[in-house]
Amino acid sequence: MIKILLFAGLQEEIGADSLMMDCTECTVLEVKKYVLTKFPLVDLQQVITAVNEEFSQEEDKVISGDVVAFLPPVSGG
Amino acid sequence: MIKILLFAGLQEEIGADSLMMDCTECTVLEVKKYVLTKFPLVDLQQVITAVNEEFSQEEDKVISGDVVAFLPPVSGG
Amino acid sequence: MKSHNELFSIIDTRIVVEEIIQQVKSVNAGAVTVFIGTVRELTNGKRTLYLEYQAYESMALKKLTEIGEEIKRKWPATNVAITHRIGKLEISDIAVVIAVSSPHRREAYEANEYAIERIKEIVPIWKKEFWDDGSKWIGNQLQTNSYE
Amino acid sequence: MKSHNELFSIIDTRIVVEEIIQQVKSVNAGAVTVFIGTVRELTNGKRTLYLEYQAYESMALKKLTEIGEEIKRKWPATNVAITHRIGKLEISDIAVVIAVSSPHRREAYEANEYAIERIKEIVPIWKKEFWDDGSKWIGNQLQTNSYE
Repeated sequence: MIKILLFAGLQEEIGADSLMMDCTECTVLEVKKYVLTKFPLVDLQQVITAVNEEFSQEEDKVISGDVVAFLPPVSGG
Repeated sequence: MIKILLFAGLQEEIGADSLMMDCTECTVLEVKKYVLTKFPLVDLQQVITAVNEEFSQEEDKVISGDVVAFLPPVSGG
Repeated sequence: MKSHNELFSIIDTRIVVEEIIQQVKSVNAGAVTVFIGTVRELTNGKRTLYLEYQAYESMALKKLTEIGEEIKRKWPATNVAITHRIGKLEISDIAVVIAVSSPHRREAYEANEYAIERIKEIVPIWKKEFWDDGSKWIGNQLQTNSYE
Repeated sequence: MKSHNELFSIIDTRIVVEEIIQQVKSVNAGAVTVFIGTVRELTNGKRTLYLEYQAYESMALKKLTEIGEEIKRKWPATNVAITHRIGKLEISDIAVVIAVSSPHRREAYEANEYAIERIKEIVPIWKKEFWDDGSKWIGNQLQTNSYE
């Protein structure tokens, strides 16, 4: 199982701060596609991802137990 | 009479924080020369002057009652 | 709640500027620069009632710490401390404080400004603005500008 | 002794940073930058025991006020406050605090750095350094460099 974290506007759109995805090994792109399949109205174009708190690329591998965060454009400071 | 204010190293070299000069109208240059006549060992080359709290040039006029300050290079901040 | 990693903190209570300054004090410092980001009332002519900040806390703390390491590499003589507040903030409340000490002032200014730029680039913290006619999560400030 | 002109002060007691920050607070400010000039122990490898600052007080206050006016002309949306301490200062004591608030951070950094540069140019304040083998009035810092 992979844990998907959601933040800010994305969290409100989806109505949850995290999701679970059943996979033992997949790519970040597959995680994104999974979310888009379940929530087709959500726009992930500006969202970047982090795997285990480190920025990641779409081709990066994810294994069971990893935490994938979906990060809308940040606005701290 | 003109009041001459001295600061920092200049004040210590001359041994006074102010001097009086008897003149009804003269120039800043004349005030400088007066001080150099009384204290020939003092170096005024880096000293700039202010008349009544405003930076002044050597040719500026000074009249009785004015305050002429001799300012060594500043080091505030 | 106060999750902190010595010099880098995310807190949900009022930031005390003096505490952050104390964290960078050093007998070798001749200069300390402090940046205080506050909630202002008007943004693009619109009146803000209050803000809400949300963080991906563990990653935000990690990224703040990384910014500190970047600064140490670029300006080795500096000390840096950063605290960001999250939760509900009212007008004039302090959202972030960055303190940098250095023997010389130039580095203290440069490193401080570098820190706020990097925070806006890589630290996962989000701001929601509340007006009397609605609210919105703010994104992409570096491009679309709001508070910089 | 505290001779002050609202936002610009020369004092001979401890500077409280928070007070200077309060002087520039505004609901329109999104950024406050603070510069704190402190007495550092080592300058050019020499150990300072303490410093003494002297001012031509009335003129120094006038020049600080002028610097504030210059900043208002260059960056109209800013608020500025400056306090300089005189008398005897120990290591780590604060000699000067400059606070600038602004809607946007760029101006707050720029105006703050401008203020310290101008102080070192035109404000009649002098520093005497005391070491264990002597003392010296410091001059001309902008050229010969010591604390910048």
